[in-house]
Amino acid sequence: MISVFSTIARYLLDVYYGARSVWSSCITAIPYLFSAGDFRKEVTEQYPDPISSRTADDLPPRTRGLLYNHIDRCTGCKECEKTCPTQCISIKADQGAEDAKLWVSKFDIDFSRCIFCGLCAEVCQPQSLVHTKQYEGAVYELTDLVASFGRGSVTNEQREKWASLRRAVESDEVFL
Amino acid sequence: MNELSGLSWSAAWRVALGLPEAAPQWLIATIGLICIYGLVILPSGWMVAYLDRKLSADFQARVGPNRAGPAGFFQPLADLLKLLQKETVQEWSWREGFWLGVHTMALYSTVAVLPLGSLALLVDTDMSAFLPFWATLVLALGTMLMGFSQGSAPGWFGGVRVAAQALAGAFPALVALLSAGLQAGGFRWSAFAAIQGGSPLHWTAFANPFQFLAMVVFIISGLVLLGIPPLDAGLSIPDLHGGVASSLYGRRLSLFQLGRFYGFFLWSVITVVLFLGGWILPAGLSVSLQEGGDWKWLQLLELVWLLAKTYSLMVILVWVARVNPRSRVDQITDFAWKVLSPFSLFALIGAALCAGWNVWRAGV
Amino acid sequence: MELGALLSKLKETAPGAVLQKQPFGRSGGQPVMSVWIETRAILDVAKVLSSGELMGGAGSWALDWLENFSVMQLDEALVASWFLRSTKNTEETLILRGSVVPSALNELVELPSVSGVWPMADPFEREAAELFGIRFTTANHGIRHWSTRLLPEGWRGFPLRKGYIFPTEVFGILHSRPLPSATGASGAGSGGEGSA
Amino acid sequence: MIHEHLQEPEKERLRTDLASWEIGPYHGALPAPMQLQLTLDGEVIVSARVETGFLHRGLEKTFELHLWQSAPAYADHLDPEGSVFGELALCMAVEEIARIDVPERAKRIRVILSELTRVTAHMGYVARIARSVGSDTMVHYVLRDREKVLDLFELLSGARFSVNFLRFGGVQADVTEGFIERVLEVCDLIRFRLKEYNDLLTFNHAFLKRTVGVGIIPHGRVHHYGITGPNARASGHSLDVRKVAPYSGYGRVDFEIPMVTPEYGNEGDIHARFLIRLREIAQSVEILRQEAEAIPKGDFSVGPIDKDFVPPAGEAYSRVESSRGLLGCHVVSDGGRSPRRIQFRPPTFSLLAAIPELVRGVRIEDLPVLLMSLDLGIAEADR
Repeated sequence: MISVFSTIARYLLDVYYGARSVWSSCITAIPYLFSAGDFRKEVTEQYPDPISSRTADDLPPRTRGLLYNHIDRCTGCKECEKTCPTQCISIKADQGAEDAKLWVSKFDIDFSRCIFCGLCAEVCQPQSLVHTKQYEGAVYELTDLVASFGRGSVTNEQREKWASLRRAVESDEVFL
Repeated sequence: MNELSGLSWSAAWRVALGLPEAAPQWLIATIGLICIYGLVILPSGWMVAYLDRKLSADFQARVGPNRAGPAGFFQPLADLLKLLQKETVQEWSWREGFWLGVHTMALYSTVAVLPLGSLALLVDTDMSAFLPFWATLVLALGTMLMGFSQGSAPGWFGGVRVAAQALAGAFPALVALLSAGLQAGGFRWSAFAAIQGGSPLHWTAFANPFQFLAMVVFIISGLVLLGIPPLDAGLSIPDLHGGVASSLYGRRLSLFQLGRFYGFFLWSVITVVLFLGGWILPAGLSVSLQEGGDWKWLQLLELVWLLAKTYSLMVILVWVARVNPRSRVDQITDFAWKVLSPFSLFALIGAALCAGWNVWRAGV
Repeated sequence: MELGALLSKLKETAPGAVLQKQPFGRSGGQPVMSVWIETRAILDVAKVLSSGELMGGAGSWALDWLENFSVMQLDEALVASWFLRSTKNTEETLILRGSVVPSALNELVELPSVSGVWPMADPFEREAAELFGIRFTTANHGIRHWSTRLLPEGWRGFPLRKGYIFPTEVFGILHSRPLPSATGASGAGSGGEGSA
Repeated sequence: MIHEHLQEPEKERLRTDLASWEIGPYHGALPAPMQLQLTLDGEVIVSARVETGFLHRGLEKTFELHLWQSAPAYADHLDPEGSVFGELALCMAVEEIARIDVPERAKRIRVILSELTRVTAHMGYVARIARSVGSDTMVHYVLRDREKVLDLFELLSGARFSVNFLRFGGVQADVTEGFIERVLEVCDLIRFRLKEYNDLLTFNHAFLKRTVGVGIIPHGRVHHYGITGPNARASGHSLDVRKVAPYSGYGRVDFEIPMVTPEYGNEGDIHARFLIRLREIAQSVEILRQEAEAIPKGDFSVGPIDKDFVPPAGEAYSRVESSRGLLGCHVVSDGGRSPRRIQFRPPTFSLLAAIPELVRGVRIEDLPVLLMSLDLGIAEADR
C-alpha cells in the first residue's frame, strides 16, 4: 500500500516538476522581451550598418587584418618570405641604386593562402610590413587576392645608370 | 430574438455579401469559403508567423526581421514569394500526389466548420465540435504519407513519429472535448457560445477547476497531436535534418507549412470557442448589437475578438516552444498516454459531477 | 618502486629484452627514464609491465596506461616510443624505446602491436601504420586490419618518413607552387639524443 | 496458451528487421566531419562503426617542413576551438629542450589565456548541446556571451580564434592596457550568466529527461579507453594535469577540480558531462580572477623571437590540460632549422575508440546529444 502511494506521489511530483521547469524557463526569457538591464540588450550588429555595427576603426590596435607593405621602407631582406608558414609572400629584389638598399621589384602577398598569423609583420625589421585593420577582402577572382606592392621590374637602362652611379661612387669621382 | 434565426445559414451570408434573393446556395457557400480562407486564414498565418519570428527574436536578444516593410512586417510574405518562385528539380511522384490530396482535403474541409462568429457559421450541426478532429487526424495522416513518400530515412522515421504522436494525442483531446460538451450540454458551436459570457468569469475554463484542467489537457494534447514545437519529434532538426520536411522545398514546403499552421490555428480557435468564451463580446455588446440589428458590425467585432484571443493563445504557445528543449518521441507518447489521459479522465469525471450538482440544485 | 630494481627484475623475466636505459629529454630534477628494448620483445615487456607483478604484485600500481605512442625517424631507423604511466600513481613515468630500419623508402616494416595489452594504443597504431608504413602484427603473427583512415584510397608512399617526395599532382589537381623542400630538416643531422 | 506466453515472452515482442544507415561525413547529428555506419532496430542503434580522417591536414608533416619560429602558428590550427592549448604544449616542450625559463609575468599571461580558452571552448560545448536538444534560446545566449571572451582575445592578440600569441620563452607582446580590467568584468558577467543558464536549460525537466541516464561511460571503462579530461571527471576519475603535474605556474593557483562521484547520482551520463563543463567554467573564472589580480610586473618574454632560433638537439614531452583532456606534445630536435618530429597526443583519440560501445542501445534522437556531449575534437584527432 505504501509503495502504491509513494508511486502515485512520485508521479504527481514528476508532473509538478515538469510544469514548474517550463514556467521557470519561460520566466527567464521575459526580461529580454523588454530588454531590461544592461545585460539583456540586443547584441546583433547589423553589418555593414556603420551605426550599429563595428567598423574597421573600432577594432583593437593589434587587429591582424589585411597586410600592407610600405615599399619605401622595405629593404627586401626577405625575412617575411622565410618566416611565412604558408609561403604566401614572394619577393624579388634587384641590385638597387644605393648598395645598401635593394630595389624590390616584386612583393606579392597571396591572401588566399595567408593565415594572418602575424609572424611576417613581427620579423620585419624596418617595420614596413604591417597589418591593417581592413578585413573586407572579398573578390570575384582568385587571382585578385594577390596583392602586389613591388615597384615593378627594373629596365635595363635604369640598371646601367645605377651601375655607373655605383662605380662612380666607389671610385670617389662624385660625392653624393 | 433576431429575424435571421430560424432561416437557413445562407441568409446571413447572403445579407452580408449583398447577394440577391435568387442566388443559389452553392454560390453563396463557395463565396463564403473563399472569403473565410482568403480573409481570415491566410492573414492569420501571416500575422502569427510574424509574431513568432519577432517575439522569439526579442526573447533571444536578437533583432529579428527588420528589412521587409516597417519592422519587417512583410517578411512572411517575402518568404512565401521566395518559396513560390523556386524551381522544382524533382518531379512529383504519385505518392507525393496522394499525400497532396489528403493534405489539401484536410486543409480545406474544415473551413466550413470553422466557428468564426454567430452568423458566419456555415455548418452548425450537433457534431460540429468533432469534425476538426477528423481534419487534424487526416492532416497527421497526410504528413506521415508525405514522409514516407520521400523514400529517405529521415522521411520514414519522421512519418512514423508523426503517426505515433497523432494516435497518442487524440485520446486525451477527445476526453477533454467531452468534458467541455458536458458543460455546454451539446456539441453545437452555438451551444458552446450560448453558455458562455463575455467576461472571463463566465467562460467555461473558469466555470470549475476541472474545466480549466480540461482546457490545459486539450491544448497540450493538441500540441502532441499536431506535432507543434517543442513536441515536434517528427520534424526534429538535429538528428533527422527536419524529419518529414527534410526534402521539401519551394511550393511543397510552403504548402506543408501552411497546412501545419492551419492545424495549429484550427486547434487554437477550437480551444477559444470551447473554453475561452468563444466570440461573445464583453460587456454585453453582443446583445445590444443584436437588438440594434446591425449584423455586419456584430459579425466583424465577434471575429476580431475571437481572433485576438486566438492569436494571444498561439503566441503564448510559441513562447513556451522557444525556451524549452525538444522532447523525444517515446517520451512524448508516454506523456500523452500516462499523464494527459488520466488527467483528462479525472477532469471529465469532475466536470460530470459539477454538471450533475448544478442540475440537482436547479431542481431544488 | 625504484626504476633500477624494476629493470633488473625485467632483465630476469624477459632476458635479452632490455638493451640500455638513458634519461629522457633534458628534464631537470628527477629525470624521466627511457629504456631501449629489443623491438621483437616489446609484447612480453608490455605484458609484464602492465600486469604490475614486478611492482609488488597485487594492490600496488602498474604501468597500465599507455598515455602516448609516437614514432619518429632518426637517420634511417624508425624509433617508436611508448609513454607509460600508471593509472593509480600518475607521477611514475617510463618510456620504452624500440627501433626498426626499413629496407627501402616505400617498404613496410613490422612492429608488434601492443593494443592487446593497452587498448588505448589502437588509434595511435592505426595512425602510425598509415603515415609511417608500419605493419603492426598481433601476438599470433596475424596482421591487423589495414584501413586507410587519413590518406585517400590508393595513396603512394608514407608521408611522415623523411625522404618522402610529395606528389606534384593529386587527383588531377596540380600544385600551383613548389612544395616546401625538406632541406630544412636535414640541418645538423646528429639525430638527437635517442639515436645512441 | 497463456503458459506458452509465460514460457516464451520473446514470441510476443514486436520484431523488426535490422536497417543500416550511414550518416556523415557531413550531417547535423555529427559534431565534425566523421562517418557513422549504424545498424538500427527500429530507432534503436544496435551497432555502429566510426570512420574519421576526413579532416587530415598533414599537420605533423608540415611542422617538419618549416622553421622553428613558424611552428606556433601551426600549433594554433591543431584545434580551432582551443588554439592556445596546442601552442602552450609546443612552447613548453621546446622551452624544456632549449632550457629557457619563462618569466613569471609571461607564465601568468599564459594561464589567463588558457583559462579564457577553456571558457570559450566550454561555452561552445554548451551551445552545441543546446542546439542538439533544440532549445535555440539557450544557443543564442551562450554564443552571445562567448563573443565577450573572444573580444578579449582580439584585444590581446588581434585574432579571435587562432591567437598566434605564445612564443618560445614567453608571449608575443605585453598585455594591452585595460585588458586585466576587462578580464575581471567578463568574470563577473559569466558569474551572472551561469545562473541564467541553469534556470533556462540545465535543470529543465525535459532536458533532464533526455540527458540523465543516457550515454553512460562506466567508471571502469574510462581507463580501458584512456579517457581523460572532463569526460573522465564526469565518470569519477579526477585526473587533471593542472593538479597532478602543475605546469606554467598552475601550482600556486587555488582552485578545485569539479568531479562527479558515484554518490552524485547520475554518474558518467550526458547530464553529468554537461554539468561538469558548467562547473569548470565557474572554476576557470576563479582562476582568472586570482591570476588577473596577482599578475606581477616584469618582462613578458626572454627576448624577441630570434629570426633563426634553433633549439639544441634533444627531445621533450609536455602535457597540458586542454578543454578536452590531456594534450601531450612530443618534440624532437636534431639541432636543425626545422623540427625533426612534433607529435601531439590528442585527448579525442580515446573518445573515438569509445563511441561504438557508447551508442549501442541508444535511440537515434539521442545520438546527436550523445556525440556532442563527448566534445569530439576531430580537428585534433585527424591533424
